[in-house]
Amino acid sequence: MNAALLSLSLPLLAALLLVLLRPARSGLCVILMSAASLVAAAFALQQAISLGPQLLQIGGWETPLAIRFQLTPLTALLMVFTAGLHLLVALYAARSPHATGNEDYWPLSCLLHASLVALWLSADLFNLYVTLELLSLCAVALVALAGRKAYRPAFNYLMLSLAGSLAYLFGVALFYGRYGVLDVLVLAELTEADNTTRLALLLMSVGLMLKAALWPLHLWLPPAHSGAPTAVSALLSALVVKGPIYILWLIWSQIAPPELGRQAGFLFAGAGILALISGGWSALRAPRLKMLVAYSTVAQLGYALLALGLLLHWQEPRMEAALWLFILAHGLAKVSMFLAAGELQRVLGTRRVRALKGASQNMPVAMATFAVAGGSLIGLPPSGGFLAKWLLLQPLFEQPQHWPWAFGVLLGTLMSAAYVFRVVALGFDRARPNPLSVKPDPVAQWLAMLPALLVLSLALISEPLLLWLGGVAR
Amino acid sequence: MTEWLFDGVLGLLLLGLAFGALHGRNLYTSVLLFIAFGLALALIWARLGAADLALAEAAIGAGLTGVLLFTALARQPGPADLPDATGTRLRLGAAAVVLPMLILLVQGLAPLSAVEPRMPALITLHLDEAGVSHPVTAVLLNYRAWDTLLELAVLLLALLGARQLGPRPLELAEPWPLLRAWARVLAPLLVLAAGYILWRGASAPGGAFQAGALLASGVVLLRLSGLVPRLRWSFTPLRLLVLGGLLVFIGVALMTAWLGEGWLTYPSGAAKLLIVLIESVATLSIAASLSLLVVGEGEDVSS
Amino acid sequence: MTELLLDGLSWLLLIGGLLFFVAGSIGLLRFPDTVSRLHALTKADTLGLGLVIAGLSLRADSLWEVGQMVLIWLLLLASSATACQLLARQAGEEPRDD
Amino acid sequence: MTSSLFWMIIGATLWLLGLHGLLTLRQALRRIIAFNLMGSGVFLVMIALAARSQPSDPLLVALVVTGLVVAVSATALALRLAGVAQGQEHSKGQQEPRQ
Repeated sequence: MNAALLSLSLPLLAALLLVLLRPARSGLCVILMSAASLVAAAFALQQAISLGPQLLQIGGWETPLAIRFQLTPLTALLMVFTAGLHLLVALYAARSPHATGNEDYWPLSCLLHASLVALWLSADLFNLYVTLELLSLCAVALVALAGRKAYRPAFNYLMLSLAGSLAYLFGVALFYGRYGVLDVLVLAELTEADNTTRLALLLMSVGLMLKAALWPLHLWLPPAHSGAPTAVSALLSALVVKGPIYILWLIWSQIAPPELGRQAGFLFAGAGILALISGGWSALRAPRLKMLVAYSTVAQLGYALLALGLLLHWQEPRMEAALWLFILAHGLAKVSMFLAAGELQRVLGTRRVRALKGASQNMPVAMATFAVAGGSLIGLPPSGGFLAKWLLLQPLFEQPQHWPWAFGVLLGTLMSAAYVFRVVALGFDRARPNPLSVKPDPVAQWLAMLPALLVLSLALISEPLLLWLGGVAR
Repeated sequence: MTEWLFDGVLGLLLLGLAFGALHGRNLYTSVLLFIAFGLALALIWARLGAADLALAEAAIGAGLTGVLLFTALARQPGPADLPDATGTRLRLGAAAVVLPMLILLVQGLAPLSAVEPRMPALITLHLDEAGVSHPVTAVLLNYRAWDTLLELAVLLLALLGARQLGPRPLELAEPWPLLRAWARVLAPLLVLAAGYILWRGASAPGGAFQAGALLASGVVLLRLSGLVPRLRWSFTPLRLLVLGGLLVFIGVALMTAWLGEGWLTYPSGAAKLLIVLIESVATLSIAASLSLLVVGEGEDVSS
Repeated sequence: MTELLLDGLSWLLLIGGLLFFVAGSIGLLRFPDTVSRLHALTKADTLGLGLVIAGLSLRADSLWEVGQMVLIWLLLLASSATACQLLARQAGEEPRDD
Repeated sequence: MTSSLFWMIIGATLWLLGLHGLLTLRQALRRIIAFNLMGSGVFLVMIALAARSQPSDPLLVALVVTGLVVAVSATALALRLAGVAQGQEHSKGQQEPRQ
């Protein structure tokens, strides 16, 4: 547990010290900090696996009174994921200052890291609300780093996110009023399928879906994510939207009575398929590169929603592994994709997709990054995305009455293939390339490539990973 | 019967003020009615036996939000008098969506009034180990101290976020003798009141947030009457003041985890001392953050 | 007898104070410009609160309570006078604010 | 109907009033007010729940104090954002923004 606490307090303390002391080389400090936090998180993961799930009563009070931290292999894995992605983005951001907006990026990204770790660890419904608010204010401040053009999207993002939080809080109030406790694990044993519980779950789900930009509540996401500075877009798409999804999973798989889960799971899965299709369609038609990548996030979150829905609908534990693998693979691939898109956009001096014509001749690494990350999003082997999709499809193929879902997944895959190839085909066109506005920076492009390579390497360790995830999810 | 009359009138007044604040003729009316709404709400908190909240609402909710809204109103670039331009059809459509939800909500809420809560007994049971005798303060700073720590971080984030939005120069009129004289009288009184509320928080309604809001109002008053110089973010002691609460809080958490019994587990006997320490520093931090949010002028972020 | 008289008088004062508050609030919302709004506001503040406090003083148990209430009233009087002057000055400098 | 249920219903109505405002209103300032009304609605439900026991459930009161500070922080940020976003749209086309 101490390793987990260290992994939590390092970014928090680092953020405060960065604000207070304003060191000249903030980037280096953040890289070192997130590396240390990564090591601590890995240590916590190792502990969680060897010793099993652990609980910490904050303040040492007895159970319903204290807020509890729970360290399970899953939360530890998410902590490793958070620290790792923060490290990767920080490496890129330290190399290319244009991707951050201004110096305040560093403390804000550390606070984002800390609030996510606090969210993963927390097992208390109200504490989760506070971490959610922390997360969204942090995200809004980060979007606002982009300057004037981002103010309007940032404002809309903030308002919707706050409305979502209040819907969630209403649900928390109902739970407390009905059962008299806030602790997730205690609630799990108490809940019954009555009117109040149903209403509370409905309000919380709507709020969380709004915050996670799950279809049909996703409209705020593309402008906010594409308007932010590049490093911020990467963090937002890869990490921030995963927080509410985790809570959604927590309340439905732990607190909700199974019969309610069965009903809601069907709706979630349906929304997931529609997200795949509508997000893919919008990405296909997006005129700007970063907008395309942002819409692809909407589509990809559809897979997570589908996995969650089928998990609840059939009580199928294999879906759990698929869900988390999707989250991991999407996070890594999306970081790469956004960083590559930002690099392309800066060097070409325009945000249009059409300007990418022949870009591979000048920036082969960035285009290759885009292609590799896109491959994982489509689910081409060998990649993390392929593994996740394989896990998702396996139970679907087993019984003929599940084939309609498989057809939906297929349709979504075709859509994502279409929008990825739309960019890749333009980029690898042999035509005369558009002139560059600044000199490309190969190191930054390689740094953008790094997460994509990690997604590929997920495939190399596929067998132990799958076995292990199957165990983690239980 | 009288009680029902009072409750009914207060409830309807609240809803009326809320409706007026949303759909008032112009923004000025809306803001004004919203402040009145906040005060009515403070009255309701007192009626429902939540005196801590009544204090907090009057100081933070109605007071500070009101000031912030008026500041925003004064900076409104366009004509503020135009009513909101939304079609009647949209409004009716949204109402048709929202009204059935009311039935749902009431259905969900109705069984709750009969449920017997069990947390209060538990809180009273451990109160003598908590270091303070006022249960709300005990929850805020001992049982659920982690929430309060994160909440301070939320306040800090609002400040950091506002900083990204560029400078906002404060155009002060020529300082005026009467205002200055009155500010000189009022500011010490506010400091006194804040100190009292902070100290009282250990045994009765009051505490760090209410005291911080009062202190902040004093700073705002002094700043507006030109008695305090510009609050500069680049001035390190000011940043230390803003961050102090969080730093001390995290310091305590780390120390208790490393040397003591666990994350935020106060050693027995030292609870009162630690709570007072955290609360005093947090009050200063809250006051500094809130004053910066209200009268902070921002600077170019690069400075 | 004195009890009853005091009670009646205190009700009268309280109702009078509330009337001033209502009138002041309506004025604040309905009056067209800053100066007349201020007029309404200060009336409500000074007289309304003064009457309410006088009414409550008649029901107070001890002189200590009366002293506290009078202190509140004085504090409010001074700040509302200052604030009002400030607002009036501001309004006077601008041609018309709305 | 008990007094606590009455206030819960008022709170729920307030929340919905705010939601309706957020859905239909366009002016930034009014939307921020609508968000605050939603917040107050939830807080009212929570305090009505707290008033079921005598004296009020201190846990819920503490939660609402926390929630209130969070709401005010968010409001402050939202107001600043609304101000700059509007100011920028207002000056668009007339002059080049400063800086």
